[in-house]
Amino acid sequence: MTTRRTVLKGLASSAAAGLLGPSILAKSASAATTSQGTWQISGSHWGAIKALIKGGRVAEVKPLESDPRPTDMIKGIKGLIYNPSRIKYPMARADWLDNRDKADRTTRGDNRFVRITWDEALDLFYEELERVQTTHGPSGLYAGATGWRQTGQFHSCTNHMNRAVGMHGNYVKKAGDYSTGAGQTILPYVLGSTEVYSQGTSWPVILDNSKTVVFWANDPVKNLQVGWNCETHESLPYFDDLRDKITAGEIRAISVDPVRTKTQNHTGCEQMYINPQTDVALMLALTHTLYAEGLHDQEFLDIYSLGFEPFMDYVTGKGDDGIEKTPEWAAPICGIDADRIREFARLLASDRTQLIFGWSVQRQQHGEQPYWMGAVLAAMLGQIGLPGGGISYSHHYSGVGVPQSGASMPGAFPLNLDLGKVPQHDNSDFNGASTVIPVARWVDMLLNPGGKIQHNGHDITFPDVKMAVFCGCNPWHHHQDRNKMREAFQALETVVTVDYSWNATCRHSDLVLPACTQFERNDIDMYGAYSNTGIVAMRKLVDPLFASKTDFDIFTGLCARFGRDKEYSREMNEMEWIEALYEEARSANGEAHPMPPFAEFWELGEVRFDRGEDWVRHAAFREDPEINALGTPSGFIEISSRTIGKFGYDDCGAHPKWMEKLERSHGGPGSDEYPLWLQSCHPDQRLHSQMCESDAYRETYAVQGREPVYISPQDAAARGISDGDLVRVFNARGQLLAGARVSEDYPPGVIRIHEGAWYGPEDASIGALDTYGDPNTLTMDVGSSKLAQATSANTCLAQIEKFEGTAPAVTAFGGPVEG
Amino acid sequence: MLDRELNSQAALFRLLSGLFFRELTAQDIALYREGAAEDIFLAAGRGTRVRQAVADFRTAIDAWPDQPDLTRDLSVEYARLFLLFSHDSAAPYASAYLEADGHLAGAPHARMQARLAAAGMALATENGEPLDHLSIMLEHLADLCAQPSAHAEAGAFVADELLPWTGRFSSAVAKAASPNSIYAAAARLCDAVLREYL
Amino acid sequence: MRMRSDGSAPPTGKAEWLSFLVLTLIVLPALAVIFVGGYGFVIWMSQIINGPPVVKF
Amino acid sequence: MSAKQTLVLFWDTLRSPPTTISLGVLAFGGFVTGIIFWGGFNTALEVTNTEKFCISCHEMSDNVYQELQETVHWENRTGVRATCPDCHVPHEWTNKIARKMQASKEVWGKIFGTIDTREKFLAKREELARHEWARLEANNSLECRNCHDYDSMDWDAMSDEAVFYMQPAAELNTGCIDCHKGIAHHLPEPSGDSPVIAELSGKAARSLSAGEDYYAYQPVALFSGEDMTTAAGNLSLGARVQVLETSGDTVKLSLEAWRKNKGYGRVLYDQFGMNTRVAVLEKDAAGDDTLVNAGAAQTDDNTGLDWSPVNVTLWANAEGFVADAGVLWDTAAESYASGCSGCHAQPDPDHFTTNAWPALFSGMVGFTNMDPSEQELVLAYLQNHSSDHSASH
Repeated sequence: MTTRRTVLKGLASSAAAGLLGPSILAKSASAATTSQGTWQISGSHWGAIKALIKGGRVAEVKPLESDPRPTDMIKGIKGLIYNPSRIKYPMARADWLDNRDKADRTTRGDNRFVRITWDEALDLFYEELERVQTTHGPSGLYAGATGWRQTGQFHSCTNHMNRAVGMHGNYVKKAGDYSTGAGQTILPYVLGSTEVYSQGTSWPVILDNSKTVVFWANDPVKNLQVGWNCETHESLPYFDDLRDKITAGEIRAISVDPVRTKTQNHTGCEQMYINPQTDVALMLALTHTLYAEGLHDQEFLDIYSLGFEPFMDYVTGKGDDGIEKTPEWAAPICGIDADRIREFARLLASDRTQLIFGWSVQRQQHGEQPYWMGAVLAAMLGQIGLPGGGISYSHHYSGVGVPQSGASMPGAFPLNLDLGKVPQHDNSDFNGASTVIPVARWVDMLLNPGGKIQHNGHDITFPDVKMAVFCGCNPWHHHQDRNKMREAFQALETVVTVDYSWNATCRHSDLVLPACTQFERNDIDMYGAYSNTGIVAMRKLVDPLFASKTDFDIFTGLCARFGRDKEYSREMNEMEWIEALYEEARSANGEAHPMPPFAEFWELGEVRFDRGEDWVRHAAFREDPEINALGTPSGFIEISSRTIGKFGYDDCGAHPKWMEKLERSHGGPGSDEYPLWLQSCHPDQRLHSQMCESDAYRETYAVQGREPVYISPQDAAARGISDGDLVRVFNARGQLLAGARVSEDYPPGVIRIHEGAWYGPEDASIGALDTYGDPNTLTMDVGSSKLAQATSANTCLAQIEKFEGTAPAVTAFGGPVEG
Repeated sequence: MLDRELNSQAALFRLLSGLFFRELTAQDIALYREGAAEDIFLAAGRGTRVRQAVADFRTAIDAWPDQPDLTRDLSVEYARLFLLFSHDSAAPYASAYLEADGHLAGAPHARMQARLAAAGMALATENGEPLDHLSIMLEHLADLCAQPSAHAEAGAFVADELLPWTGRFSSAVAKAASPNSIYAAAARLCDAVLREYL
Repeated sequence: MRMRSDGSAPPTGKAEWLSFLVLTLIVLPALAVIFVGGYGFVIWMSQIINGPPVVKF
Repeated sequence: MSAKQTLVLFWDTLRSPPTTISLGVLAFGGFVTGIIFWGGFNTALEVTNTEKFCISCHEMSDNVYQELQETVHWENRTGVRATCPDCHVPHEWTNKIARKMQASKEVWGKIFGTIDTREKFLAKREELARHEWARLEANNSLECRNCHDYDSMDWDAMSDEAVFYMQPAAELNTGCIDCHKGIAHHLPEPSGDSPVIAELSGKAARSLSAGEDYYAYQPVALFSGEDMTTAAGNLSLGARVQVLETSGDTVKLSLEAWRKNKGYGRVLYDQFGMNTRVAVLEKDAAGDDTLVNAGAAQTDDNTGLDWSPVNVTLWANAEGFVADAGVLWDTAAESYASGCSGCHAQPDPDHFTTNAWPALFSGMVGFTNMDPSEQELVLAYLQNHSSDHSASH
């Protein structure tokens, strides 16, 4: 019999033998398996799942039986694991590999990568950290950006990156986030808490007590599909109850929104159309009516708030601008009839009213103002702290409104160094620059080293950053103004990215390290980010694909480069960590919330706790405002804030104000040239940019392979666009291709492209046409105000035209090219 | 078929397997320039397609510029074609062409897993490559070729698992590759040899 | 020979044996227990005031 | 016979030389009784130092003894076991005698049935446990170390996790009980106390001295008078007080603070314009000029609220205080770092102002497993180390 050995023997005399190299197959003892497959449990942002593992691969994914409203996105999970866009091996940008900090940076994004080994990759990572710390000090390194990492408390990649890089040296960090930057900055001054991430009044309380529910720029039915931890979807059935109560006439629900939302379509609530970005004007007119008609609750204001008078002076025209904010004043701005505004004000004051704000309204220029005005409006209605009354800024997020069980949840892998340990380069000299910068301003930082901006009462001095590390976060989706960003990225000598798929951040990096997906590792997660409904075992479904590794392994390897891997891992492996996190929670829960021993839990796959008690937000404050004071400077609701007033900012003053935007549709600035308001809200069929690459699932919503742009029939007709057409959307900042979806849900002057669409420019040049449809190709990168310096993504105008000619191929994703 | 020829055929599949699995080293480049592959090409067959592909292969080698960064450039092209996956790449996986949803590690991977397990073989390195990678399949084919008793099985394997997609793979490489690319020639040669194999 | 304080007659042998036995079997053991106990009590009290004994390793 | 006569007779008997008994008999008799006595004394000491004696009363045998049997100190693979006195009775003679005398308290307790039911025992368990913890903390876990010794530990035989925790403890020569509470008996049911507070109670000031400053590590109940009958409020965690007088278990405290002149003035803060809470008073106490002495109001420019300085004199039990605020802040800093880094890098305390912290903290603390006491302590830490907090303490 001829063996592979004789093959080589036959060629031994020939030079050809040298070409064959080592064989990639070898004898293996493992016997053939004839398994029917097993169902394994895991968790995800999209809910708990069960996966059928057959022949070493995930054959099928389905939601956990107990999930009351599984999201359709579960269908995209397989495509995420087995995606052709997966990063297979550690890769380095060729030019950078040869020339390092002297490499040509203008060619970032041109895809000239070569494969390197893990050892080479981690050596390079370490050498670059070392070079930057030695040459530039901690102000030369930006490693603070974070995002919606994959779920799992142990492998949470943000923690791994921060701990490992922090073990080597200090670095520039970020403050705040893109989702709620303006809201989380203004509300502590007004309501004494960030509010945006706070547990809200329980849904049963709202459904039983509210007579009017207002969804202000809010689409919970869309957004509650995903959660920060493993999502339970327990909040979604309440929208069926709401629909029934609306049908029965027991509750009036109103959606204040230019667009007919998914929530509106689901519950059948009413719509109060409003011109984009004019919410503050409407709310000012509402407060004017309440005051003028004596519908406001003066007693509540006296006991629970401060600064009503200066604000009312502004509303009644006694302020600096001398303008009275009557409904007639607001009507042309908001596009709402003055009488309708009055009726709305009377409705709000007529009975128990729950205001529920979404987040997108604060992702605009002066995004602090609508949130502040919402609190003022709620204070004047006097129902804050009452069951089914007052205001919420979080009911669309991660199952807020489902009562909390009270059980302790497993902790996470430590983000910090262990107590008493210091970094390898224990250097805190940032050359006079700030150590923390507002996250949405980091591109300004790159463009303007040494520059100064104001932020929340401080001055920020931009550090001169030379190297950036990104891990499980995709700034090339979440930051605004892609072309400005492309230019800014040329300031960086080295960009290291750890991720599992070739998103645009990887494509614009110098060193790319493949992490495995959460489905290729063992982990543990809380079930319900706010409800603490239970704990879910995230069992490894398959081994890491290609040469990918867990974040834990990657960063342990990095720390080994400077001899601190044992300290990093505490000499515990994956399962030891998971067991330790579980047992810690188990011991904290004691007999109050019994949990089985770890081995039993791991077999069962989940543990559940008893449902928590119904709860009312701000009720304690209402009951005793002195002892349960708010966290505001005064402890009371601050309708006017002297603290903010003293900052002296021209774009965020001592009380909420109406301010014109740099760009505004419906007759506002810039609308003559670019008449359409581009809304880039949270997507319906992915989680930010996660799962956009899942090809088969993307095909279920893409139009001609491009991201859909939603447009009104009127605007479409005026431009000769039909549903399904390829269109070019553009403004002075950029241009993109998208597929038109003509929908009655959209009013004239409003278009929508969901954020998270992957950026795929035609080439590496600045201004290149984006071939898939990333809305941030068009958005504006300015701070919301000097207070929050948050993103202003929703202050954006564009024009749209039918695309003629040959469309360039989509460059955003991998995948087979049909010959 | 002569034993010697059989061995050369196995060697040819192993040569192609290596070409799609790892980058060319400076030593490989020197050997190709010396014509070290010619012995192996003898086993490639005599059909028009094969002869054309072999000629293209030689042209590609002759077209290599005499520059020190040739290895780097070839690695960049290898990575772009087979590792990066974008509009200008060609996935070397059967699933990418045969699975309706375009997911990797689909049914062809599962079938390969069963085949390899039955043959008592596994990937030699700690590597999570899906088993329907062209190189793994060619390596398996080389093993079958080296066993005269497995001739029929080898033929069925080529017909069932490789030919359904190697043509499309070859076109994808041709479309994405640079002019005179050794990878385009290799993909075409692979497809041609397999067609002739039957 | 010294006189007894009240000038009474010296004790008889029987009384002396009784005294001896009472002293050795009852009084002195009782005194011993009282002293040791008292010592312990003093330590206890001192511990209440100065805190429990501190041992350095 | 009068008492005086008896004493005189006794004295005479002692000082008169024997007349009928020989010196040899006396010496021999004394020697023999001495041996017998000492033997008896020692035996009694030994007998009362056995587990059998300890569990001869049902208080011990039904409660702690049963619990011991569930632990490794009762049954393990090496067959060595600890008995009650191994851990609870000092081995050194002087301290052992002191402990024996102390046991008179237990006899008292037995006679009057202090813990003669399970309920009474459970109610008292925490106090009893704290006595033992305090004793072991003071003697650096001497009784544990009679058997367990850092120097004799085989690090290689330990699990990695054990080494991770044990080695630093060995380096610092930490006492065993500091970490290993509740290893032989059940821990006291948490009386609303968090583990963090329990940890601090081990570091509490044992006695308070007049004229010194102390810091509350748990909510300390305040009373209007020495009779401790009228509740006046509670000190908040981290509050600094000066002890004016001590009287048995109670102390008279003075608190220098500020209050807002909106509402009833029940909440006291440590500095002007700073929302760092130090006490919450009952409505009556807050309005009582004899207890609360308010100075001239000043307007806080950041809010427009008027604040008055107040000097409050109240009574409290002499427990719940530490002498060094550093102890509080170290514990809190550790809680903060571990509790807040699950989702994000926790900002430095001085990244925000004193008045900004409550809002930020309350917005995020729901994601942690901190209990209310721990939350209060950590917030106090953050506020006391914020960007604008004066470094007075």
